[in-house]
Order: sequence, then structure tokens, then C-alpha cells
Amino acid sequence: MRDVAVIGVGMNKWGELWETSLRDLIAQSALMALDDAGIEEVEAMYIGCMSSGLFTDQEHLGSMGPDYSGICPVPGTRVESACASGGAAFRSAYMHVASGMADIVMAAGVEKMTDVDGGGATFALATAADQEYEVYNGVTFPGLYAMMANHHMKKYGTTRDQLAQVSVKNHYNGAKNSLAQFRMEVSLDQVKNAVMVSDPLTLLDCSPITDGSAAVILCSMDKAKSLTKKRLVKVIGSGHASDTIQLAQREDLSSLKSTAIAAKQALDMAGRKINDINFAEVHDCFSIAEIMVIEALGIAAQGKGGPATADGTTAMTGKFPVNVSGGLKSKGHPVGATGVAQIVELTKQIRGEADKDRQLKKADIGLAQNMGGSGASSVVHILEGM
Amino acid sequence: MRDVAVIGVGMNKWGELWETSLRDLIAQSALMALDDAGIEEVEAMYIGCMSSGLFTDQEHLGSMGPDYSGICPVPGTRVESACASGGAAFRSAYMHVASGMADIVMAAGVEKMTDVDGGGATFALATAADQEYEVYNGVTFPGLYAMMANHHMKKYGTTRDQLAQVSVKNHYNGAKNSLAQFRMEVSLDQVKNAVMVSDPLTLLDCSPITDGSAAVILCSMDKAKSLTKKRLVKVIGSGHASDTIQLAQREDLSSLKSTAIAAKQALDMAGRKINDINFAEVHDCFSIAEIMVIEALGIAAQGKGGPATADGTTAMTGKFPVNVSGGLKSKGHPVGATGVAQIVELTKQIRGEADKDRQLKKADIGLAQNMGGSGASSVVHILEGM
Amino acid sequence: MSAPKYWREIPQRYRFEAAKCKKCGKVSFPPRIVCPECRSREFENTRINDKGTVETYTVIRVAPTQFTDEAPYPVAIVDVGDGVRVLCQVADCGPEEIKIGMSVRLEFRKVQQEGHGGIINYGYKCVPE
Amino acid sequence: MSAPKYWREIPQRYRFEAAKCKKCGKVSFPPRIVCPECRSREFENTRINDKGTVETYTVIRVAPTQFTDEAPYPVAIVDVGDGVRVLCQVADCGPEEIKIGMSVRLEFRKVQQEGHGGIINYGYKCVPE
Ligand SMILES: [Zn+2]
Ligand SMILES: [Zn+2]
Repeated sequence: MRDVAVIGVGMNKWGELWETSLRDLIAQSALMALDDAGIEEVEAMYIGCMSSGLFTDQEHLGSMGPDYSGICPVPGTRVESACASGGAAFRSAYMHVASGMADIVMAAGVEKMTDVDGGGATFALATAADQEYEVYNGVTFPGLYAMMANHHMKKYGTTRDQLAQVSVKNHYNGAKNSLAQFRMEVSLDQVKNAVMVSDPLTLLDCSPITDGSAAVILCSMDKAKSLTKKRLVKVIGSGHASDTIQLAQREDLSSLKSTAIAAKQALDMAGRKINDINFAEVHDCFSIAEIMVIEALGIAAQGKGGPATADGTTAMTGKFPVNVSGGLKSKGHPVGATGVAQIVELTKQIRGEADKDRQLKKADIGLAQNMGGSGASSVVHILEGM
Repeated sequence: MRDVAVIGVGMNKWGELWETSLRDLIAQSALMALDDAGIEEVEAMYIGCMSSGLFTDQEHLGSMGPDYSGICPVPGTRVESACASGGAAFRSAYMHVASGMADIVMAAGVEKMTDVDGGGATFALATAADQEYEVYNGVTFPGLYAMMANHHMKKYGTTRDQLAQVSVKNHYNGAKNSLAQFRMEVSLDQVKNAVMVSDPLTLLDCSPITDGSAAVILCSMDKAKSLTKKRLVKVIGSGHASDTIQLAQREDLSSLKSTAIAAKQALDMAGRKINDINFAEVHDCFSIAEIMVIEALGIAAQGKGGPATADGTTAMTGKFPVNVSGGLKSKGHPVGATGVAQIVELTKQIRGEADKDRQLKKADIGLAQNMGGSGASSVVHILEGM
Repeated sequence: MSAPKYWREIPQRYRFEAAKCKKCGKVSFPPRIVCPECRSREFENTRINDKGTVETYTVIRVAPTQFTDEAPYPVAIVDVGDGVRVLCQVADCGPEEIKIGMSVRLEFRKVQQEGHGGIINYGYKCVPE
Repeated sequence: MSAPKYWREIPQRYRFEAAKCKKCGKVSFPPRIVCPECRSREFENTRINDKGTVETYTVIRVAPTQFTDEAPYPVAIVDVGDGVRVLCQVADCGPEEIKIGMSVRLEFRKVQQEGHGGIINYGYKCVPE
């Protein structure tokens, strides 16, 4: 496989963007990524999107994306893997370039979630779970993660405060992110006393409904060297694995096997251990998710994700900073865009271009982990500055 | 790029399969493809599907597909490009193997369309067009192709009989296809006198609503030689292009630019001319589509697709057989599965394994063309027997 | 159609607002944020012409659910000049009257209604000149 | 829920039908066409046990539209033995009563109703033993 670098990144300000249509959301980040790379065109475009069909009655973003980004007739392909759609789109774009089929390919991600009401959004998001044996029985997405939380708390003694600490940390980081949807800090008490969504998870344990997009440009390493003067960010590891779509059928309700497998693939490919990585962006769709993910990645031992969060290991100033961007929790979670936005954050940190107050001192190798459903798919990438 | 071969194919009998669920549809063809290849496992799975969200309230087939095919935790990725989803999934799987990331990858395609009623299916299919500027104004999918037909008839003198001849030919072929949904011949008069759907297209100019799936196994050429004793079928060309999502914004309403570009890419990559190809499976979602596609591919000159159909050029016994499988028209059109089923047909013809009455004598190089929306994306592949 | 979507598109649907590229003059309808012709991102507001010619058409006889009561109805792609074509329904025109090349005028009309007594959505239709 | 889908799933929802792998004995609920354990495709019909233990649970307080009237309601993952777990609502049990490790019994109940006076869909729920 050829070496591949990220040479351009773009992301609009996320939020409830009532005035921006799905097509303009895609185009905004696509143009920013092209500008950042200093190019006008790509050879192909991938678009991670979970459910433009249910959110906006519009499929076929593989045509709409290039069309409204001004790069028609470039081929477009929409990639879906629920909330891991962005990560999967990035991986497809990576392989497109690695194969030699093209030199420059864009991976974009988008979700336009506020054209439907809360009930419509809940319905659309639930299609990531098993419609016939989970959703049919009245469970919601927060409900599935809440069941993991209760199991984890019982098995490992994880506490309510440790869960809340994930949200406190990520909002602290996100308050410094100029593109985040919720730029505010929250306290432990605020998280615990917020409206209960699904026991033990409150509203502030849950990522929000968000409109947003992100895009990155991948380029063969040889060509990248001649195209850009910015620090080259090389894709050194890629992993992807699935698990049963039903939570109930997993071997263990307290661990994320797909993430562990995907991480091992990516680390093996990169020839690194987890402790060689400087920082990570992970899929904190719910507070419990980040705790289980850092365990699956090996940042904390199995069952020790709660204490590792509480003792500051994963804080911006900790040994292994996690979600310096604010994560899905504070930055927002336009599902199809999330995985691509993680690559944007990794690239900016590695280049030293993150918002001043949250730029890490040591950010040469970063890991991104993007997850679909209740952990039924997981995509992991490792990027290194050259 | 590494050489890649198709080493296994599977396709269930298509139709209104009320007793078969979406998950079992995928698994049926996946298992048939594994059996045909004589293997038990793959390293990744791609699933072409246009709108499982709107048809069955289920996204995240990237998890459900491997899970119910018995190959979890293999990574699954759903690929969508409207009715070209299957072709796009095949292309993604091809690049996955060509890149060296994996040796054996499955490309499946599926659509479960009869869990909703006719209105629901019309709605879901229309999401391939521009929801806000086409569908909003009351146009349907047959309507968009009907407008192309009227334009083509006016500009080139294409006749009603020539359109009907596409359906007559494809039903003649499909009647001999043991897996086709509608195994019956139709006459010119039957096509012309059927219920008018959207002038000038009648019900028998239109492909049907179908439940179905298909799957193929791709393998690096080196490994393929040691795995199978069947004739190796090599992927020698791949092309993909987009056009404006709105029909009204195209340069010319009577030609399919995305198909012409994708075909040129695939032919250039293969180092062949269209006349080096022995036969083709093309996207006859409507009778006019086949006429415009054979023009875009260069099988007929621009404007001469009608006469080329009427004079038997594209018949099973003609100079350039097109849709010997019966095409979408007779075989059925479970949208996400169609592009993969074209690869199944090419492989079977090249191996000499097609149904007896429709096996071509000369079938060493075949071309598959799969189209999304009103021609807003098009995927072309060329396969050659070794 | 959802409320945010509907209100967002009012400028186009009610006022025929389009975007004219400041660099190459290409008119985009609906407006775009990048010119598909020259990739410039500077536009000025303009309106599309309300008179044009039918470039092609069809008559919808099997209609989507919310249009069932109106079928059969003609739909056309209308060339309004300046390189702009729009797809719309043809009002005040029988299915047998519509022809390629016919002169039409865009008018502001009710386009669809969500269910019986539901929300009425407006937009443009063309009528014979 | 569409009619074909509903009728297709009656064996599982009403009769707890599962598929037992003839080769390795693994019980799949819902039934599968290939065994996730050993990849055999030969199964015999079986039924899952109607008694089990709550392995984990939650209380849904913000519910999907068709369940809004019932919220808050508990949902659990129940281990019914033979390596089978099912996710279902917990009936006849207050939000404060449910605990991990609790013994429950699966029963056939009304699960949801589509709108007011709409179609009633049945299935299984568990109740405290
Ligand atoms: Zn311009
Ligand atoms: Zn078994």
C-alpha cells in the first residue's frame, strides 16, 4: 500500500443550523478543506452520513455532494455505518488513495438533524440498533448505553460521579473549541441533577442533536510533499470491526469488543503500542461510552475507565488526553460528520493549529475512534506528523 | 494496484419475498457466494443498499450484514449511491483488495422493498432525486425518465416501438433466467397498451418493485489461483462519475454524461475499446434508460440507441448482447442489489455457468453499468475471464 | 415537509431568487455557495425570468401519495433563459395540450397539501402563455 | 410496523421460537440461517425458556413517540439460559423495584400501539417472578 497523508481539513461551526440546508452543509466543509489544502479539485469524494433519508428525505448524497461542492462530475460515494459513518468514509477514502486508483480524494461527513423534531430524531437514530428486537420493545439509544452503564457499575464499581466526570472534562475542553455547539463548562452537580433520560444517564451524560459537517483531503505521500508546505500528517494505522447489532447478544455487556479489535488492527499496522500515542479523540456519545472506549483502547485497564477519568489521566493536562476537542458531548454529534471531525481535530493538533487554549504541547501521534450503534461497529485510525 | 479476481458469486431468487426478512436476504446471498468460492470467511464486507432506512426503518447494515451472515466481527460497510449502490459497493470492495489492505472481501447488495406499500416505495425511491426541487414539485422517478424519453424522441426520432422493444427483448431473455422475478415474455403490443405510468412510459417500460440480494467475493489474483479451480474472472476496468442531481441542470437532457465518463475510465484502465467487449449488463430501470446507456457506452451512436435495439444489435443473438439476464426489467430491481447482481451475471457468463438457454457462446469480456437517480451517478466495471 | 426546511427555501420558491456568479455570470437556481462553472464563491442576488419554453415534459398518471387527487397532471422542464432550467408542474393545461416548445409563464401557486386539511405548501408552477 | 414484517415475526414474538444448531447446540434467538458459533446451517426448532434473570436494565424516561404515554417504564436484558439473552420491557414492576439479578418470567403482552386507536402490536415482556 502507498503512504497516504491528510493535506487539508475543514469543519463548519456546529449547532442548530436552521438556515443551512443539507447540501450547503456539505459544501461548506468541502470548500474549507480544499482551501486548507490549497487545491481546487479532487478525484473522488466520500460522504459519511447516517440517515439523510430519515432526517431529510434525501438519499444519493454521492451525487448531491460533488454537485453542490462545485466538483461535479467527480464520483461521490456515500458511506454509512450509523454513528461510525464518518470514520468509515475516511477509511474508504484512505484505501482509494492507498490502492493507487487516485492521488487525491476527499472524505466528508454530514448530518442535518434539526429538520425533524425530537421524536423524528429519536426514531432516525434508533435505526442504528436492531429495529425488530430492540427498538420494537421500546428501548432508545440512551437506553442501550444506560444498560451498559448499569452493568459496568455493578461489575466494576464504576460510580455516578465517574460517569459525570466524563461530561465535566469534555465540556471543559469544548468550552475552548471555537467550533463547538455547546461552549460552556458544566459541574459535576449539574450533570448529576440534569433531567434523567434513561437511568442512570441524564441529559448531560448524552451528546446533543446537531447539524454539522466536516471534510478532509487525503493525498498520496509523494504528491503531498509537492502540494503543501504544512506539516504532513500521515495515516499510519487503520482498523475496523463489527459486533452483533443487538446489545443483548454480545459476549460481555461491559466491554466493547469491536473497538478492541479495531484498535489492535490499527496499532499493529502502525507498529505502535497504545502508550506510543500522545492523545485520542474517542466516541463519547454517552459518558459511559468514553469510559468503556478508553478501556477497549487500553488507555485504562478493563474496569478502570471510571477511576482513570476521575484521576485526570484523560484530562487535557493528563498523561493521555482524550477528547481535547470537547468530544461529541460538547462539540456536538452530527452523526455522519463526527468521525471525519475527529480526523480534523487530530490533524490540527498535530500541525499545532488547534485553538490556543487547548493546543497540546506533545501532539505528534493521535488516535481517532468512531463507533456505530451500541458498539456494533468501530473504526480506529492513527495519524502521525512527519 | 494489485490484480483482483471475482472468485465467488451468489444470488437468491428475486421477487416479492414476504417471508424473508432484510437480514436473511443478505445472509442468503452471502452464504451462496462463500459456498461458490469454497471459503468460510472474508476479511471485510461491503453492502450496497439504497434505503433500508426508509424501506425497513433499519440503518447500520454494516453491523447487521456480517452478524447475520455468520462472519462477525468482520468489518461491514454499507455503501449508498441510490440505484447504483451495488456497483459502488463492488468498487469499494475492489479497491479494498487492490490496495493490499485485505486479500478476500465480499461485496453484497440488498433491498427489501415490499415491507412498505406502493406509496411508501415511490417515496423512498424518489429520495434518489432532488427532494426539494424535483420531488417537491410532484415528479416521480418514472416521470424523470419519461421526460428524457420525450426529449430523446423529439431530438432523434426515437419511436414508441423502439422503447417497447427494450422491454420485449429483456423479458425474452429474463424468461430464461431461473432467478428472475418476472419469467414471462411480453409482446410489443402488451408493452404499448399497458397502463400508462408517465407518458410515454407504461408499466411495462418500468422495472418492478423487488426484494432481493446478491453477493460476490473478490480476491487478490495471487491468492485466487490457489483458492479456486473455477475460471478466474479478473476485474480489468473500473469507472465512476457523477452528474448534477437535478435532471433540469444537465447539459443535455438526451444523453447520460456520467455513464460516458465512467465507461471511458473503465475502458482506458482496461486498455480496451467498447468493441473489444463481448456483452454488457446495463441499467434498464426504464426502457429509455437502456437506449441512452448503450449510446453513452458507444454500443450505438448518439441518437441511434432506438434503431440499434429494434434491429437486434443488442439481442441475445446480436452483435452486442445487452442484458442477457433479463435486465432490471424482467429480473427485478431490488435497487441496492442490482449492481452486484450484474457482476454475478458477468461472472456466470464468463465461466459458462449461465442458464443453458441464455449462455452466450462468446463471453470472455463483459461490462456492467449501474446507474443512480436520473443518471446522476454511474458505475462501470469490466471483467475478463483468464 | 418540515417547517425549517420550508422556511429556508422561501426565497427561491416564492421570489425566484437565484445567485449570479460575479466572475463568469453563470446563474444558479437554486442558489449555490460555489459556482459549478468557474468555482468562484462570489455571487450577486438575481431573479430568474418568469417566462420560458417547455424543453420536455411528461404527464404523471401514477402520482406520489400527496398528489394522488390531482393526477393526471403534466410536469415540465422549462428553459427560462440565462442557462437556467426549472422543473415544475404545468397548471391550467390539460394533459393533451402540453407540447415541447410551448411558451409558458411561471406563477406562484399552491403546490402540495400534507393530508386532508393539512399544511399547504406553495411554490411555482408554469401556465401556458 | 408494516403488516408483512409483523406477520413474519409472529413465530418469535408470540411463540418464542428459536433455532438450535444441530452441530454445536448454540441457540439463536431470533432464528438465524447460519450459526454464529460454528457456521453450520442445520438447525432444529426450539423455544427459549420463559424464566430468567435480569442481567442489566434501565428506566426509559424520554420515550419514542409510540411509547410516550407509558414512560417512565423499565427495560431489561434478561438471561434466559442456554446462552440466550433477550431485551424486553418489564411489566408489573415500578421503576424503583427493578434490580440486576432479579428473577423474571416472560409473558405475552401488548407491546405497542400505532397512534390512538391504531393497530396493536404484541410481543413478550417480562414480569417479576
Ligand atoms: Zn462562475
Ligand atoms: Zn453451531
